[in-house]
Amino acid sequence: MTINEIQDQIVEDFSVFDEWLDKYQYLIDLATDTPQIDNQFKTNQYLINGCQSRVWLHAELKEGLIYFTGDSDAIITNGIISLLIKVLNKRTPKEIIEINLYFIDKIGLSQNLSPTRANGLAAMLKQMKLYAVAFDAKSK
Amino acid sequence: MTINEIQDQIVEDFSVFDEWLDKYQYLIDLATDTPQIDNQFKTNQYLINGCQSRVWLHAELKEGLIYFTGDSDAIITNGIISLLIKVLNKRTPKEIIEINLYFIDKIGLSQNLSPTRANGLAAMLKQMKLYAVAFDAKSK
Amino acid sequence: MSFDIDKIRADFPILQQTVYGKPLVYLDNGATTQKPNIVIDRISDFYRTTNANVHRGVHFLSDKSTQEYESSRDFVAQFLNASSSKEIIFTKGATDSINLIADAFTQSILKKGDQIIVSALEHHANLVPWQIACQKTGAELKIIPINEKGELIQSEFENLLSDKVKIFSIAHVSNSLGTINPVKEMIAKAHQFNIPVLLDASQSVQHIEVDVQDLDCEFLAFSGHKIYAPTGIGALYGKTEWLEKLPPYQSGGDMIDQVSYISSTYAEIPLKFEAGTNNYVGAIALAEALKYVQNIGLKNIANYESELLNYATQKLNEIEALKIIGTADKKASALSFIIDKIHNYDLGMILDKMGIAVRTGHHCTQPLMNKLGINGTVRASFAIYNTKEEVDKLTNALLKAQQMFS
Amino acid sequence: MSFDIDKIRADFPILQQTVYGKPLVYLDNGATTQKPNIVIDRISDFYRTTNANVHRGVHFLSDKSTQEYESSRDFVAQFLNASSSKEIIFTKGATDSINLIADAFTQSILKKGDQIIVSALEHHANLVPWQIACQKTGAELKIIPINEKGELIQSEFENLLSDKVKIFSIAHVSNSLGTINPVKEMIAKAHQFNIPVLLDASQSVQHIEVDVQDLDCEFLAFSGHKIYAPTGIGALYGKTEWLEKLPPYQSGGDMIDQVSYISSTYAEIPLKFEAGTNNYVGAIALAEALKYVQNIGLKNIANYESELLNYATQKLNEIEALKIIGTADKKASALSFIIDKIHNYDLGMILDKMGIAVRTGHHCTQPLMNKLGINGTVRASFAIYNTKEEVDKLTNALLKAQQMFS
Ligand SMILES: Cc1ncc(COP(=O)(O)O)c(C=O)c1O
Ligand SMILES: Cc1ncc(COP(=O)(O)O)c(C=O)c1O
Repeated sequence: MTINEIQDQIVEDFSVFDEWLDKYQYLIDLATDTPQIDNQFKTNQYLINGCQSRVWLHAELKEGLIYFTGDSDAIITNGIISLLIKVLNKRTPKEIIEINLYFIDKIGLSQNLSPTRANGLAAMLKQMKLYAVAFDAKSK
Repeated sequence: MTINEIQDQIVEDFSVFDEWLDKYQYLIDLATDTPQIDNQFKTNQYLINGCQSRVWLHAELKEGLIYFTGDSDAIITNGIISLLIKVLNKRTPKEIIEINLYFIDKIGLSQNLSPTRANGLAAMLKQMKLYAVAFDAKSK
Repeated sequence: MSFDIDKIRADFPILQQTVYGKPLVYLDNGATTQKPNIVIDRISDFYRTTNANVHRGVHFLSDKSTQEYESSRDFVAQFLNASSSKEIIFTKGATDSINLIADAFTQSILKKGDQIIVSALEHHANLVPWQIACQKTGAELKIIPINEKGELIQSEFENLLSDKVKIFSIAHVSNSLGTINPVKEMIAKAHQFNIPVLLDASQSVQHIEVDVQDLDCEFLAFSGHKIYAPTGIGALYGKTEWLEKLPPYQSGGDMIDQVSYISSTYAEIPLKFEAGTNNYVGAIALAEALKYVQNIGLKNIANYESELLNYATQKLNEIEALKIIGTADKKASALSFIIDKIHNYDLGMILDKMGIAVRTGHHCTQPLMNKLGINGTVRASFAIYNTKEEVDKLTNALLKAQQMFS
Repeated sequence: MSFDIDKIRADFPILQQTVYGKPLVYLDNGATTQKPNIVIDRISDFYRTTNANVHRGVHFLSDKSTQEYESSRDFVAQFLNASSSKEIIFTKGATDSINLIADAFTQSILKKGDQIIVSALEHHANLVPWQIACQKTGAELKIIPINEKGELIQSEFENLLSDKVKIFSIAHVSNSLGTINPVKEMIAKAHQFNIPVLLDASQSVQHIEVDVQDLDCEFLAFSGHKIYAPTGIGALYGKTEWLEKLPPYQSGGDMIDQVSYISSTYAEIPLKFEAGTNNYVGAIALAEALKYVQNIGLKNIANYESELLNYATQKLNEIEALKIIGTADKKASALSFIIDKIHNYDLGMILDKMGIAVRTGHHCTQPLMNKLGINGTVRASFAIYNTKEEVDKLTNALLKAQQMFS
């Protein structure tokens, strides 16, 4: 599926909820889907600043595509990571750098994108893009 | 005249003015009446703190009565000193300590009595009472 | 005055707010309190009718502003039962007040080999300034430990007392656990070694009676915004003889007496410690808030809030897997808890979606959380306008959250 | 937008006030400005609908407060044309901002033998902190002298420049004489010796365009209350590389990253410099005031006020025995004067009784007054809402006062 197809799919999945709590229940359920980060990467080096919960994120480049894994000690945060990875996983650095991420807004989580927000969605996204930029630079 | 007779007299003098400016004109005219402080006392020691203009005040005890002299580089302040001296001059320390000073209120200058007021009327009054207290203590 | 909760709630316009379509249940009062109309209006009215810079003017408005500012100082003095208004310095808040004292001690008192005592319960605002004072002077920081209930261990405190200690700085009420420390007794003990005491009253002045002469502390700090007043204003109380001997903190206009290009002499207290244009409108609004509190009466407030806290404690204790953090015998306002296997942050997010505002995390007491071996708590903190119905909403929301995460 | 003085005056409710039965003529804007309804209402509305402590919460209101606080920072950055929002620190006011920098330089840069340059025109707020920095470090304070018009003597300034100078701190506009200093050129000259420059913009941001990138100053300080915003808030601009290398000032919550009982690590800028609960409501109201100013347009404001100042200068010059103090070629807002044989304080009292609010005395520039050989001046200082009619009232009142004292 293309990035946008996945985004559209997520938007559709969320569209059935009109209650905030149901959306969060769904995020909680998604948490188990997060591609688990290898324990060796659960170190300060992979910790993302700016979240009230702890968030680790790891990325590696295999055959031109970026593979993300992550984890958090908070479940909702894990659900958010899971969504981000769904959309961004196994893409080229270029795709990630140029991405137009509209699903967050459409599912009503855009308030969470504020850099001041304690959940650090903005910080995670920034970190993912930084990985992409780094891999892109390396491959040149 | 008694203290209160003088106070009443001042109140009557001011009662003819219903304009603020006229009251101040009168204060300005009074300024020349201030019993002039001897130049040797125009020093920091006799300077009163808390006035925007400089105010010197001197007191001495002669035969049980306090004689005040004063000066200021500002004319209105001098007018106010003049009024105070009119009422308090040549009184016993005890009279000054126990004085009920109502004329300031009645002539509408009581706003000037606030300790925060830059003209230092409150500071002058305090200083005059301090002199009285000191002389009273000495004579015991 | 009796405690009329409906009337009180009506005084606070923000309580009529809804959040995600749900009525707001504001239980984050430890972070900041909401403001009654009377305080909000005082600010607007002042700007609409009276505003001018204080202390410096010959004109009518400047004089009126100055009078209102100085009578606000008088009121703060009366509220704390200080013996004189000049013992009240208006600051930006508790952090500013504590930094002022820590700086003055750094400049003029602390030396290598000296000691400073704080407690294990301190907010960062009453810890980091003393760490820095130690770094600058070579003094050493001593920490009074806590027992498992979150109470200071008095025998350990007594062991720390000695002639080496140059200041003892302590929270009256813990912001994260709610513990009310027995500060009157502790101050008396410190005085046996001539140790001056700074009381961080940030979490006490709004909840229980505080009388500086009765407590006999040398200094006391609090923030306006936690006692129904605006942000950007707070107070520092200091005993006259101490304020007179300590060096000034900031410098600029108003705090000086004479200035030449070479050097300057300082004004008398309290102005010595108030450099520049102070937040005089904040000070006036602070006095208005304190009047509001005094009208309700701190005894009434303490009774009402303590009943609320007991009720909440009992209700929350009924929730399985919930553990209250901080079970001191004497507590005020704050109720911290964790639920087994659910991150405090997850809980906070879900409560938020039900309109309930609580704080999560370390509450600016990181070392305390480390000590307790937890990464943080959910904290509900109560104020005069909270109700038992709100406690019930919290309880139900927590049960609901538990379901969601199971 | 064109400059519609009637509309502007209608925005400021206090201008409808009378004083001793006379309409208020407020010419004390150098001390503090009045507030437009839009700013007053912003404060009330915020407290009625949005208030919660910033940066720390997971809940809706806390998030909303934080967003409004941070977008206020963005707006201040835009207003000054800073290259990034993190270069903006919210402080209590100009005095606080200058003290912060003076303390940082005292802690980490200044040594015996170093020099600091200020000018003969400085407000005490930009003089005393540097005197104290010198006392603490052994550095030496150098003063740029003025000519008889109240302008800085540029050749003397150039003579003071050397590698020994570690900071140059200067007022953009003089609060007592109104002189606009040629700071852009002076900053460029200072940079030839790698000297960082702190600009005290307390009397400029509200009157003329200020662009930190164009001026290229390292730091800039101003107070909200002098630019139509509330008391208790101000800003400090600092270039990123400087803010990153300077040590923090106050310490407490929010400005730290990690804390243990032993030591702490600091947060990133700007939070490193914002300890404790900042005056976030003040910051939000400050941004509102700056928006108001930006909507009118600083070009328009500068034109209008300069016309007013010229008119007033011409009118006052017609008064016999009146002498204007400060006749620089470029001036803004402030018009200081004395009248032969009449004490400035006497004049101020009489003007007050005619409803005219001016400032008298040394205007927190005592050394400058001594230098000029006077005990003070009467200062009329103009803002956007003043009018030529008000200038006429001032002139007539002065003539009347002259009569009274003759
Ligand atoms: C040039 C100048 N600098 C600094 C200040 C100090 O400002 P504040 O008192 O608001 O801190 C003032 C205010 O009078 C000023 O005019
Ligand atoms: C116990 C305690 N001390 C100090 C502070 C700091 O107060 P402020 O942030 O208002 O300066 C707080 C506020 O959270 C507190 O709870």
